[in-house]
Amino acid sequence: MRKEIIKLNVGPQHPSTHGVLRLLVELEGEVVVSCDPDIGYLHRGIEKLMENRTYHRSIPLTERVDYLAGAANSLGYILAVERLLGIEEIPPRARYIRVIVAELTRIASHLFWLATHGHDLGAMTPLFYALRDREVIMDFFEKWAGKRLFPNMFRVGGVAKDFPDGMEQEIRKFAEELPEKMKDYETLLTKNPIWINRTKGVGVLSIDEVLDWGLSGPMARGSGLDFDIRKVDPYLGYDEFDFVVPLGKNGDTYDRYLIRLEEMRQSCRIILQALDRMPKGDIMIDDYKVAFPPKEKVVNGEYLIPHYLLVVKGFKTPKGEVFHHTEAPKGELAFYIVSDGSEHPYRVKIRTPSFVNLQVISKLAKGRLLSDLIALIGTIDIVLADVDR
Amino acid sequence: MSDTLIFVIISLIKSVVVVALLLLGVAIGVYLERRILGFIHLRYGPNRCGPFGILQTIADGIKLFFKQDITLPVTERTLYVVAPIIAGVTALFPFVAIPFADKVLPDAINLFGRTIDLTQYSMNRGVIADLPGGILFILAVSSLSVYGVLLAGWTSDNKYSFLGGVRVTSQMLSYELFLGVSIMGVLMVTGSIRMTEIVEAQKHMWNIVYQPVGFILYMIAGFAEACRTPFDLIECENELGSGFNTEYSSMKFALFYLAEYIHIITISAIAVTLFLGGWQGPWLPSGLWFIIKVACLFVFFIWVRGTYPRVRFDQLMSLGWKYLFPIAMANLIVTGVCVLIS
Amino acid sequence: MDIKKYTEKILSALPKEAVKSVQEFRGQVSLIVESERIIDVLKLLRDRFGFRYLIDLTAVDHLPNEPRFEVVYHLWCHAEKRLIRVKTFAKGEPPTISSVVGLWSTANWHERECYDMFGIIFDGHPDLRRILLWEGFDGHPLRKDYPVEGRDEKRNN
Amino acid sequence: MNVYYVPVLLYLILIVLMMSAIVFLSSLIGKKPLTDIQKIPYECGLDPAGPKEAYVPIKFYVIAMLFIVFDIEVVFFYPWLVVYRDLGVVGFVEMIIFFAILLIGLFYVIKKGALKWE
Amino acid sequence: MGIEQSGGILVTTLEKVVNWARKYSVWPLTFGLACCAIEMICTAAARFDIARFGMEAYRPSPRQADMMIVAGTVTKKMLPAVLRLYEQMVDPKWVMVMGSCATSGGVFRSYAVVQGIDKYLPVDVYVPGCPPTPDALLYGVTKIHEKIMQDKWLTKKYEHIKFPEKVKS
Repeated sequence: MRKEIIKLNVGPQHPSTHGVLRLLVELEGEVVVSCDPDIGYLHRGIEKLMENRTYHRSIPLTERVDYLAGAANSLGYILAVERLLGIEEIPPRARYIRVIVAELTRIASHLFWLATHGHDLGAMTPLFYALRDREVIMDFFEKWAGKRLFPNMFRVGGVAKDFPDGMEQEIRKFAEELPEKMKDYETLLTKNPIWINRTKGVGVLSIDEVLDWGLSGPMARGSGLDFDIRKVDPYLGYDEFDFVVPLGKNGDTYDRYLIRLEEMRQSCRIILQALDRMPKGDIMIDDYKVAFPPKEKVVNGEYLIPHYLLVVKGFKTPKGEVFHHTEAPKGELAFYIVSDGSEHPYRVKIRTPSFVNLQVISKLAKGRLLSDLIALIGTIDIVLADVDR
Repeated sequence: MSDTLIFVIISLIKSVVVVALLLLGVAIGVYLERRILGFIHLRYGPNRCGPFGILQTIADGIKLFFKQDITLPVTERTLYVVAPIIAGVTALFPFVAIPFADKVLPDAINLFGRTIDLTQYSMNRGVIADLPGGILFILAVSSLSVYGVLLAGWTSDNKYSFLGGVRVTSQMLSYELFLGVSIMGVLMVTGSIRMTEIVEAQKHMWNIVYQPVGFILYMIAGFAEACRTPFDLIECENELGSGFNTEYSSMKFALFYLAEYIHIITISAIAVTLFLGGWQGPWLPSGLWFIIKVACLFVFFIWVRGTYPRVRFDQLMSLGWKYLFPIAMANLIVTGVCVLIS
Repeated sequence: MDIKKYTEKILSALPKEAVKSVQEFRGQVSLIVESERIIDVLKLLRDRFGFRYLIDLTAVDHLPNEPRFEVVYHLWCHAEKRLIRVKTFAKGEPPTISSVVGLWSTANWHERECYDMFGIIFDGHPDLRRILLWEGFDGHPLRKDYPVEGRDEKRNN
Repeated sequence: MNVYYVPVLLYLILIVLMMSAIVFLSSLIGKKPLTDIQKIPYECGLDPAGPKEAYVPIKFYVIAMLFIVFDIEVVFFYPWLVVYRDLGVVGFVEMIIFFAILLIGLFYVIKKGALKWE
Repeated sequence: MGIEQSGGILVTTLEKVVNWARKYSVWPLTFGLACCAIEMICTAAARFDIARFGMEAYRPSPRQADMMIVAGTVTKKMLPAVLRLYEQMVDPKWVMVMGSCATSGGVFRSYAVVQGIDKYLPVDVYVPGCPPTPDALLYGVTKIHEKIMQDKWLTKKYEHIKFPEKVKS
């Protein structure tokens, strides 16, 4: 018997594969019989490049891993390097700046996810509303670091630059207003019957499946697995903040949608708390073997020479290996650094959330319609650079 | 003999005017859509091309006209080339029977010393052909629009187009049924299937007052027929790339584009005629009223596009068969009872 | 329970000859396991100690040393909120180790990536082919003897 | 011959000529030889996967048949509608019976799962 | 020059009118590769609003697109697809390279990344930056406009790019 199967490439150039993902889909009519993701169209060899660079010079590379949440990635890397060096404590102001920026990145990433996910399902307007709010965050980064997507401001032992004057108030205003603005999205999507029909019951995952497939982030929390690294393995002093980890019940696309919205609100809360507690003071540790001296002091020899050495040669790390995971917007982002005691990492493995989360799509898509496949790509929230590195 | 000649000439003039107005309407409509969507999205929309960007559609048209035209070596080459023409023609065709104004000519004219009665065959009215079975004709012809899309999808030798073609068929199967039933209430109230008579019957009260459910059902079906959000399944970018018109470039693609917008205008026009009193209205000339009403519905189409996500294609099907068709039937029965009582 | 005690508890449950040594660095414990027993150890960790979440599976190339390829597993226990690292060496030419796809479905792509990047064969993997690079790519780029800028491979298909 | 349809014919000829002229002129102006790659169907920038032929599952035919059946039944309403006021109660009751049969058929179809997709 | 002289004012006017139309109706191909694609989307969004230039009609099909914005890193795996998409676009077509990765490989000098797409495609405008800001992209768009306005398409014939033998797809 001849089966009525259509083989179809979805991607690498396709409006809703969020980049250059290629899905080799077999369709029976509109029903997906099998779905085989083909990744690597954005494999840039970042891990290999990092092996040949000093620790500091790898920071820009890590920011480009998940380009929707650049700062969150370099944060994970910096924390791993600090752990490797044994730096336990950094100045509190630097710590709070890191928290604020990380949470801002989370909001930016989720807003972009909302924009594209909504657009994939045909809702145009959320795209523009979400990106409008995201622009504010981009403005903060531009003001602070001079760059919109990748601030590239985290350094081993602190941050490179303090917030400019008045930015704290602006961030506070933004964090206070965002939950209000998010009501627009709720009106457009949350109670929209078409949206509910398109997302409820699509891509259902149980907790066992989540564990089996190693999912993390909102993909895991959507099924009710209480796993947020900010809570279970706190870094940057996240345990002192008062925030809630939203959990889903049904583990479907709609739950994950609600969770990401709620996470944005919780991030706003964290930002406000961090702004309240942020003291004045240093933003860099004063161990000039690993940390850059303040820029304005780099005129006399005492600071100039360590600065020069840091830039040109980098710093040496103890021999050993560390694994550090952080809660990136898309899930668990982990850096596994093996050091042989030289200025370069011997091996860096970036465990990216999208790479792991994406592979479940072949399971979820089976037996669903082609339109659901698009919804699934959106709900997994992949970034192809994050998948391919 | 000369009567027939004048009949032909008048019909031709009316046809040319209608087609010209429709094309102009599409040009304005596309511009309006982009501006209104911009307004909804808190941005400007096209505003560089001419004052306020009103020449935007013209620029698009000229560009598409002078773009390279590809004719792929597909298996069914003739159908592949003819498909856009079919799409354009079938989109324009229903307008032949839609009355767009009351009286555009006097009852009789004096030509070469002879008085010619223009009331015969409704020559003086604002309709190209005042068909006795007008609404049936329109329904029949507008269903044909599927063929353009279907053939385009089928003959392109492209799997995305093919899926678009399959989808358009199944979409048609879902809405056509309750589309037919939804307007029956109007016909029952009016007691006629001639378009001009339907309009005239609404002299005192628009049909939407008697048939609110019918109007809503008709609009839902209209969205599906025009393939607009939330039922723009056949060419939804996010799933099928460009859908059925993937393999068309230049003017062939433009014809599909044109057909889509003419469709919206046609559906708005039918809705106006059946439910919103057609060209009837105080003070202003009848043709203007018609255009205003159609424009309002057109804007409504755009508004919905800016608001709703897209349904899944099996959801449209179950919506049509399981919910809207029985509702339309019930509406018809209720109307029947009401008409009996009155 | 502090990390030492917990490690001892785990070690006492694991078969003696399987674990070659234990390392600790910056509060993280690595178990170095005989490559033949890796499945047993991981299965035990998963079922007995609740390390149900395979965070990561990767490899490290210690070029001059022999055996050359170290395969590293990172496991997480949700109940105890603990991390453990299990390391083993892939021996032979080409380096081979048994696959853990049977234990965790998530290992599928991790192992494919290791195969792609290091050329380690995972025995029992259902679908071992290149994942990031294209079929026909010559070499395994994360090996230490592979140049960063590549050997000027071009994709022919 | 029904004179009412003369304008329809004229209109049809007009629009067919116009559309054909547009396509013809544009293809005349924009005529360029296609490259080999341009001749390949577009599929997201890659070679089309699998065989060229695509099949429609039998499911679609079932729905199409149902559609034809119901659509034809529905067409019977039109003459009834036009003369509805003259028929009075008798016409109404008769049509209700017809309705009932049609709806029973529809519910049977839904019950049988002919409209289910997954 | 011959046609220009003999056709005189008619030909030049036609050329100008069509160039004007092309300038205001550059439809980009929906085509994002990496980080730069995000900024490209931002350019299309409310703040910068590429729609002002009539460019919001992103076409997913290369048959209907006029401009390819190579937004992001082109890897060796992706290169054949990029080339094919370019080749499948119909004339007239323009290529805008966005970001340093596509221009020169940028920070990724590795085994997997193409060191500059201009080895393979005829590039019209380069927009530098990593990633370029939306303002920069808009500046690039105005440069494309200038280029279109100077395009003597009636007197010149387009030549198809030659594929290097090895990467021919």
